[in-house]
Amino acid sequence: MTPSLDAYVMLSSALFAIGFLGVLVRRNTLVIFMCLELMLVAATLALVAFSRFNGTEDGDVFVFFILTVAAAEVAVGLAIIVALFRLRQTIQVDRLNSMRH
Amino acid sequence: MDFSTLRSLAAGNAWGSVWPELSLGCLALFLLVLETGLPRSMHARIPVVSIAGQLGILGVLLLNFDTPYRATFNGLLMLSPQGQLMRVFFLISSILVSLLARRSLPWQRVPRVEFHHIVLVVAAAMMLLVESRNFVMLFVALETVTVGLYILVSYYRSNPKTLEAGLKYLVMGALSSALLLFGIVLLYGVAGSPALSGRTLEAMQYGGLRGFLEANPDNFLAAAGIVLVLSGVAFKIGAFPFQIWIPDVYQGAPTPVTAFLAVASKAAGFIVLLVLVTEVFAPYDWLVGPVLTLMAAATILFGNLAALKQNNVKRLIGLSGVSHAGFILLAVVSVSREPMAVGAVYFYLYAYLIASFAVFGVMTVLAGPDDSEQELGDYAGLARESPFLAGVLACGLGSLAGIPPFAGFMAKLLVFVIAFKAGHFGLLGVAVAGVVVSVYYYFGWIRTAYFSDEAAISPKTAERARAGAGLTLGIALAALTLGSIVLGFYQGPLGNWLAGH
Amino acid sequence: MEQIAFIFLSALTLACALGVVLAKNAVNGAMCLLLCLAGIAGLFVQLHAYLLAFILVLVYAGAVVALFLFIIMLLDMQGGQAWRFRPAQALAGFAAAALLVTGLDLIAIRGRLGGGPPVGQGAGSSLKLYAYQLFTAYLLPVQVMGFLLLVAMLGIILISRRISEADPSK
Amino acid sequence: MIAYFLGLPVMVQAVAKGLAVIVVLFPIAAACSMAERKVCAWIQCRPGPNRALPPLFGWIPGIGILQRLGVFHLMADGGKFLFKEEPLPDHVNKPYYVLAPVVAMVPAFTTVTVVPFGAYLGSGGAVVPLMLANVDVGILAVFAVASLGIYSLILAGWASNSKYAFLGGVRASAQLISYELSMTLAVLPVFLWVNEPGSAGSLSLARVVEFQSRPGFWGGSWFLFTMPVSALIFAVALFAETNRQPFDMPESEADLVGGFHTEYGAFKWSLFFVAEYANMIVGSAVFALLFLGGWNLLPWLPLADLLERLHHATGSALWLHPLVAGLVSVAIFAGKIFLTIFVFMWVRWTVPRFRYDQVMKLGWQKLLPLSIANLIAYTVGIYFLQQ
Amino acid sequence: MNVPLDPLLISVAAPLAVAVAIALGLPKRWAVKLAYAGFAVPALVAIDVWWRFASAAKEVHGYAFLTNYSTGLDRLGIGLKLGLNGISLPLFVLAGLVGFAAGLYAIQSKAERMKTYLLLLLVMQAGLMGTFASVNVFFFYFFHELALIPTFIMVGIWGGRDRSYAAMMMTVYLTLGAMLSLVGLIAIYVKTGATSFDLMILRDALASRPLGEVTQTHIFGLLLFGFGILVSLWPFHSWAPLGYGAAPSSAAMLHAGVLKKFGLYGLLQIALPLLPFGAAQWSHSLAVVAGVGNVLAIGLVTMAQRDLKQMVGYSSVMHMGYAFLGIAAGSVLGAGGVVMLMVAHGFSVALLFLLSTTIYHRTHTFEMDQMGGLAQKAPVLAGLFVAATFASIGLPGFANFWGELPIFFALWNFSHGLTLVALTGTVVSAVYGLRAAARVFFGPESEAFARVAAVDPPADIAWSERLPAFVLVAALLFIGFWPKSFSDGINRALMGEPAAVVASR
Amino acid sequence: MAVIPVERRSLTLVERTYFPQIMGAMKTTLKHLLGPADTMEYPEQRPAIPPGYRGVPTLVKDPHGREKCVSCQLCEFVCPPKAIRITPGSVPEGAGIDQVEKAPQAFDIDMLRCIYCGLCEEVCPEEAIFLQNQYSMSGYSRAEMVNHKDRLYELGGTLPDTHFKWDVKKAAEESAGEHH
Repeated sequence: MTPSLDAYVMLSSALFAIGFLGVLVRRNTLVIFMCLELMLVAATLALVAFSRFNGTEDGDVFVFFILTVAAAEVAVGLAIIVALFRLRQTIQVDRLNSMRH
Repeated sequence: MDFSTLRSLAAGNAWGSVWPELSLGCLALFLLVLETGLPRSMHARIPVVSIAGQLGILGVLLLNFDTPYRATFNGLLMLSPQGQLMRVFFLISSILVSLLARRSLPWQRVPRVEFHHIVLVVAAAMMLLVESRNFVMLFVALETVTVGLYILVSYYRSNPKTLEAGLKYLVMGALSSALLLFGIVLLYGVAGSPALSGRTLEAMQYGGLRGFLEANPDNFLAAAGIVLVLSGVAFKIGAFPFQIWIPDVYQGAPTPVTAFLAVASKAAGFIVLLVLVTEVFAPYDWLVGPVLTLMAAATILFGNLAALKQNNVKRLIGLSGVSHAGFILLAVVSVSREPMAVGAVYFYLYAYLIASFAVFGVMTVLAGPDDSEQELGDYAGLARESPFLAGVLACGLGSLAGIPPFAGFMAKLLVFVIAFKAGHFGLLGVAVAGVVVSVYYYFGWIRTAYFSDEAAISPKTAERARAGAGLTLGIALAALTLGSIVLGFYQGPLGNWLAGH
Repeated sequence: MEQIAFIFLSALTLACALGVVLAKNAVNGAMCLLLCLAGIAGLFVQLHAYLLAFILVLVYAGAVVALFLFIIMLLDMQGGQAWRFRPAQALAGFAAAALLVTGLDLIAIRGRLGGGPPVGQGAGSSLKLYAYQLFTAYLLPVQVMGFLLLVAMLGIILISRRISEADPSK
Repeated sequence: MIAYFLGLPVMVQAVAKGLAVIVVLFPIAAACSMAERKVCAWIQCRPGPNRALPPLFGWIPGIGILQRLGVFHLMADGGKFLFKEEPLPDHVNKPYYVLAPVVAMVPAFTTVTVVPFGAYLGSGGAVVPLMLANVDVGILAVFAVASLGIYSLILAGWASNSKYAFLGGVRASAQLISYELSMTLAVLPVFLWVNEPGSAGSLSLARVVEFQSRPGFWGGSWFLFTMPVSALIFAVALFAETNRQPFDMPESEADLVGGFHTEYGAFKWSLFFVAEYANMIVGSAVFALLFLGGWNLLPWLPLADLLERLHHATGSALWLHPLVAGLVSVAIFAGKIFLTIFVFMWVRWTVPRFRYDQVMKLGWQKLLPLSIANLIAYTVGIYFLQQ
Repeated sequence: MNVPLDPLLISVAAPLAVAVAIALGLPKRWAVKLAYAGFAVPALVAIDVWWRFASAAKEVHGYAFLTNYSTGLDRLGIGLKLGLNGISLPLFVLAGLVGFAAGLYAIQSKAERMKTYLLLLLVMQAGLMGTFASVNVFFFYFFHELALIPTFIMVGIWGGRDRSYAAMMMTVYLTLGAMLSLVGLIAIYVKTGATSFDLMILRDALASRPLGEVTQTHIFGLLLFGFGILVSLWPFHSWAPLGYGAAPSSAAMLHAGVLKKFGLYGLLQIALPLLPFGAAQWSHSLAVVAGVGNVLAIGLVTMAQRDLKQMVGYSSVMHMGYAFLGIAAGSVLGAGGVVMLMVAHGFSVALLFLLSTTIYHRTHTFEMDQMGGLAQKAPVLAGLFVAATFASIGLPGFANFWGELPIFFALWNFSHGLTLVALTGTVVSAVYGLRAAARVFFGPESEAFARVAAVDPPADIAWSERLPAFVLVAALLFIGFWPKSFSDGINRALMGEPAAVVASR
Repeated sequence: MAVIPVERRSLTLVERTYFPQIMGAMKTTLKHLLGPADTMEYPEQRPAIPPGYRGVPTLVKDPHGREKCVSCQLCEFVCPPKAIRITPGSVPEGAGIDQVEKAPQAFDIDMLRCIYCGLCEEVCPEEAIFLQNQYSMSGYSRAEMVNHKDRLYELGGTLPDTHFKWDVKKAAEESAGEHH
C-alpha cells in the first residue's frame, strides 16, 4: 500500500509552513537561511511527488534547477553574512538596523 | 526514448532568436577575459568596452526591431514586439547603470570589471525573464536576476550598510522566491492531476496551465498557487504587504544598483505579472482582480505616505517607487477589462525609466564615497552650484510626480484613463490622492535644490556638483531629460503601439 | 511496508523541521536540517527518484549544510539566541502559526487531489531520461544556470575578499 | 544459497549485508593500520613492530613469521582501544563529541555497498558483478555519501571545544569541499566515454569495469592509460579527501597536535582511525575500478579471457565455476586495492606535508582548472573519436 | 496644413524656442534681446488673429484657424489641435497682451539670475498661449500645467516673504485642483465613448447622445471642484493671496491675470456645453458659495488687508466670485459676461500687480499704513493706479463694466438675493479700492515713507514701467469703449449650447 | 664579510609540477623499502662498544681488591648535575691501605641525574671512578635508579691497574727513612 499523493502534498505544505514560520520568528540570520532552505526543499518534495503521481516529467527536471539555485543563494548569502559579521560583529536581524532613523 | 524525438526537441533550441541575450552574455565573458588578459593599467578602459558593446547591441536591436509573435525553445520563450520593447528597455537601463557605475565605482575600493559583468548578465536574464512562457524558465531567469542583484546590492562591501542591505534583500528575495516556487509547484501539481478534467501534460507551460485553469475555474489548490505566485511577484515589484525591504535596501545599495533595482528589476517584475495575469491567470480573474486591487490601493497609499517623512533621498525615492508600483498595478488590474492597459504599462515603465535614471544620475554624481547617506539637506542650493544638475533633477522629479510636459504625466494620464474605463473608481480616487501627496514631497526636494540658501550645501557636495557629471554621463542625462520632455507630448510612432495594436 | 516507511520518514522530517525552527543553538538547528534532508532524500527514494535523492544528499547535505555549519562555527555562535517573545515577534509568530494551521486545514479539506495510484516513474528515476530532458528541452535554462553560478562565484569572491587586499587603483 | 538469501525478508538482507560489511571492512581497516606501520618502518630501514606474541603461543611452528609481521600488535592495539579508559573531557559538547566518531563511520561503510568487489561468470559467460546494491547512480552515490564524511570532522572539531581541534575541523571541512570538486570533474570524462550514445546510460561503477573489459584497443586498455590526467587528478584529490599525507593538514601534529581528534582517545579515537582507513579502502577501490580495470588482471586481458585461458591451459572446468571465478576476481581486485593502498602509504612516507595555503592553492588554482580543461579536452576528443 | 505659417503654433512655439535658446546657454545680452521677440510675437499674433477672426472661415462650433498636428496618439484622440472660437479668442488676446506687458516689465526689472527668470516666464507664456489655443482637451490641460510649473518655481526663487511656504501651498492646492479636473476630463473622455479628447468631437458626440443625468452631475462636480480650486473658489482660495503676495510681479501678473482664468475657461468651454444637466444641478450651490463666500466674505477680508499686494490678491479672489456667479446664472448673457469679465479682470489685475510692485520700488514696503502722499512725487503712477482701481471696481468706461453688468442682469433672473449680495460686493470693492488709492497716494506722508523718501527719493514711473502699464490700460479702455469687438464673437460662440441650458431649466 | 647575492635558478615547467622531484623521492624511498633494515634487533643483537665509550659511572678496585676511592669528594664537587653523594668515613682496620685516611662510607650516584659527562672520571686523582661500557640502566622506581656503593663496585669490578698506587705509596713510605 503506497502513501497517497495527498499525504505527500500535506507533508510538503507542512514543511513549507514550518519554514515560513521560522523565517518570521527567528532573529538569527543563519537560522533564517536554514528555514528558507527548508521552504525550497519542501517545494522540491511536492514537485517530485506530483511528478510521480501525475506522470509528468517537468517537475523532476525542475528539482535540479531548484537545488542549484538554492546552493548558489546560500553561498552568496553566507558570504554576505561573513563579510557583515566582520564589520558589525553580529548577525542578529534586530541589531542590523543602522538604517532606521 | 528514441533519438528522433530528442533531435526534434533539441532542434527547438533556436539560439539565433535569443541573440541579444547571447551577445550580452558573451560580452560579459569577454570583459572577464579582458580583465585577465590585459595589464592592470588598462583595466580602467574595460567599462568603456562594456558600454560600447551594449550600445552596439542596442543599435543592432533597434535595426532589427520588428518581430512577429513566435514561440521558440520548445515554448520556453515567446518572442514578441513587447519582448523587443523590453529588450530595449533593459539594454537602456543596463547602459545607464554602467554609465553611473563608471562614475560611482572609483570612489570605492572595489574591483570594477566584475560589476559591469554582473550588470550585463542580469540584463540578459531580465530579457529572458520577460520572454519566458514556462515556469522553469521563469524561475531560472528570475533567480539569475536576483542572485546577480544580491551581489550588486552588497557590492560596496566596506560599508556595513551596503552589506546589511544586501543581507536584507537576500533574505527577502529568497523568501519571495520560495513563495513563488511553491505556488508554481502547486499549480503544476494540480494541472497535471489525472483526477481532474482538463489535465495537461505540459503543466509548466503557460499555455498548458491556462487550458487547465479554464477547465477548472474554482480549484482551491490552484487558487492557493496563484496567490502564492502573485505574492512572490509582488515581492519583486515591491507591492504593499511585501514592500518592507525597499527603503533599507534602496538606501544601502550602491546608487547605480538602486537605480537598477528601482527601474529594471521592477519593470521585469511587472512584465512577468502582466504576462501571468493576461495569459495564464485570466480564468481566475475573480481572485486575481480583488487581490491586485487591494494591493494597488495599499501600495499607492503606503508608498506616498511613507515617503512623506523621509529625509534620506534614497529612501525617499525608494518609497516613491513603491507608489509608482501602485500606479502600474492600477493598470495591471485593469488589464482584464481594458486591453489597452498593456500599452499603458509599457509606457509607464519607459517614462519611469527615463525619469528615474535622470534623478539617480544626479544622485550618483552628488553621492561621493559614502553614498548611502544622502540627505535632502545635501541638495540645498544645488541650483546655484550646478544649474545643469539641478535642471536634470527637477525634470526627473517633475516627471516622476506626473506633471506635464513630462513623460510621467502622459503615463499617469494613460493609467487613469484606463482605470476609469475599467471602472476602478475607488482606486482612481486613491491614485489621485496619491499624486497630490507625491507632489508634496517631490516638490519639497525641488524646493530644497532651488530655493534654499547656498550656505546650506556642504562643501564636498558643492565641489562634486561643480565638478559636474562628466561628458558622457552629462550627455546621457541631457538625453534623458530631453526624452522625458519630448515623450510627454510627442509619442510619434509609439502612439499606435500604445493604443493597443 | 511503504506506508510504515513513509510515516517514519515524514515524522522524522517534520520533527527535524520543527527542530530547525525551535533550536536554541544554531548548530543543533543545522544538524536538524541535515536529518530533515536525509528524511526527504528517503522520501525521494520512496518516490523512485533515486537520482534526485542522491543529488539532494550531494548538494544539500554534502555542501549546503556543511557550509552552514562551517559558518556557524566560524562566527562562533555557540551561545545562540533562542527566540524570546517580544510583542512584534509574538504577533508575527501567531500570524504565521495561524497561517500554518489554516493553510494545512484548507489543503486537507479542500485540496483533495484524489488518491490515484502513481501514474509514471518521473524523470528522476532514470538518469538517462533526466539528462535528455535537461539537454534538449531545458538546455536554455541549463545555460542560464551556468551564468548564474558564474555570477554567484564572482560575487562570493568579491564579497569575501579582504578589503585591505583590494587594489584601489584597480 | 544465493536463492535462499534472496528469499529472506528485505530487512534481514539489509542487516546481513551491513554486518558483512562491518565484519569485513573493520579488520581490513585495522590491518591497514598495521601495514602502514610496517611500510613506514621498511621505508625507514627498520623492521617495524615485530615483538608482540600472545603468551603460551610461542610453541606453534611458524608463528614466528606472524610475529615478525606484527600481526599480534594489531590484536594488542585493538584490545587496548577496546579496554582503555574512555576519557570524556569536561569542556566538550558531549552529544556531538560522542556522535562525531560514529558519524565518521557512516559514509565509510555505506559507500562500500555500491562498490562492486568482484565478478563471476553467469550463464552464457556473462560477467556479473558482485556488489551489495547495484544502483544505477553508482558513482554519484559514492560521492554523495562520501561527502557526508565532512560532518564528523566538523562536529569533532567543534564539539571538542579546543582551538586545535577546531582549527583542524575547519581545515578539514574546507579541504574536503575544495577537492570534491576536482574529483568529480576528473571522473566525468570516464563516464562520458562509457556512456556513449545509444548505450543505456548509467553511472554504475560495474559498467566502467565492463567497458574496460571489452575487446579492442580502447576497450581493453585501462583508463589509467587513456586518461592519465584524470587518473592523476583523481588520485591527488583522493589523497586530499582522505586527509592523507601530504594533505593531512587537519591533523598535522606539528602545529595542531592532532587536529580534530586532539581531544579524543581510546575507542572513539580508534573509530576515526578505522574510518580513515575505510575511506582509503573505498577510495582505492573506486580508483581501481575506474582507472585500473577493476577485476581484470592485466590490460587487454579481461577476466573472462583469463579464465578461459586458464581453462584451456589446465584443462580443468573448475575455472569456469562461478565460485572460483568470483574468488579469482575478488583476489585480483583485492590485490589492486592493496597495491593502491600501498602507494598511499609509500607517498605518505615520502612527500612532506604542505602548508595550508598551498593545499588550497593547489586545489582551486591548479587542480580545478586542470580538471576543467581535461574535461573539455576529453569531451571534444570523445566526440571526434565516436564520429 | 500650413505648418510654418500657422499663427497659433507660432504664438506657442516662438516663446518656447527663445526659452530653449536661453537654456542652451545664450549670452545674457542676446537672451534679453531675443526675449523681447519671444514676448512680442505672441502679442502680435494675438492682435493679428483678433483682427482677422471676424472674417475668418469658421468651422463647426465657431472655430477658426483650425490646424491639427499628430503627436502619435491619434487613436487615443490625443493630438495637437489648435483653433480659436469666440470664447477662446478674447482670452488668447488677453494672454498675448498681458504676457507682453509682463515680459516687458520682467526684462527691465533687475531680477537676479535674469536668464532663468526670462526662461521660465517664456515657458509660461508659451503655455498660456497654448492653453487657450488648444481645441484638444488633453493639450488644453497640458499647456496649463506647462504654464503652472514655472509659476511655482518663480514664486519659490524670486518670491518675497514666505516664498518657500507659499510655493508649497500653491503647488499642493493647484495640483489637487488639476488632478480633480483631470479626473473629470478623463471621465468625460471615457463616458462619451468617442475615444477622443478633441473638444469638437466630444461636443458632437454628446450633442447626439448626452450623458446620463447622474453621470453628468458627478462629472460636473469633479470639474467644478477641480477648476474651482484652480480659480480660488471659496473655501479653497487660501493659496491665492498667499501665493500672489509672495510671487514676483511678472509671475503674479501672468498667473492672476491669465492662467487663473483657465479654470473658468474650462468650465465655460468644456463643462457647460458638455454637461448642461450637471451644470444645472450644481448651479445653486455654486451660486451660494461664490456669492456668499467669494464675493461677500472675501470682500470683507479684503477690506481688512493692510498689505497692498495681499489686498490685490484677495480682490482677485473676490472678483472670481462674480465670474462664478455668472456661470451659475446659466444663461448666455451671464456666460458672455463671464468671458468679458475674465478678460477685463485679467488686464486690470495684471495692471494692479504691476503697479503695486512699482509702488514698492518707491516705498520699499507693501504696508499701506506706511505710505501716503506718493501722488505728489509720482503723479503718473497715481493716475494709472486710480484708473486701475476704477477698472477693477467696474466703473463704466473700463472693460470690467461690460463684464459685471451682464452678470448682474443674468443673476437677477437667477436669484434676486444673490444679485443684492453681488451689488453689495461692488460697494465693498469700491471701498477697499478707493481707500487703498487714498492711503497710498493721497493724504499726508507717513513717517516711515518720509524716511524712505529721504534716503531714496522716489521718481515718477519710468518709461520701462510705463510702457507695459500703458498697454494694459489701453486694452482696458479699448474694450471699455468698444466691447462689441469681442462680444460679437462671444455671443456667437455661446449661442449654441448655453441656450440649451436655459431651455433645459 | 661580503654579502654575495645568489640568483635562484628559476624552475623549468616540468620542475614546477614537482613531479620529477616527487618521483625521485619515491624511488629513493622504494629503494630503502626493499633494502635491508639498518637497525639491529637489540636485546638479541648488541652493538659493539667502541673504546672510550662513556657508559655508566662505576667505582673500581685495584687488582688486589682494594678500594681505590679515598673519599676526596672532588667528583662530588665537580659533578655538574650533582648526581654524586659521598659520605666519607674512616678506613676500616686491616683493609691493607693504612696509608689512607679516608674511604667512602657511602657512595651514591643518582643515575636519574647523571649526564654521563665523564668529569668525575677526569677529576679523580685516585683513578677510582670510571665511565665504563655499561649503557643500559633501568629500574622500576626512583630509588632503584640510585646506584649505591655496592652496586657501583659490582658494576665497576676490578680494573687491571698496573701501577698499584697503594703499593707504591706504601713502598715510598717505607723507604722514606732510608734517604734520611
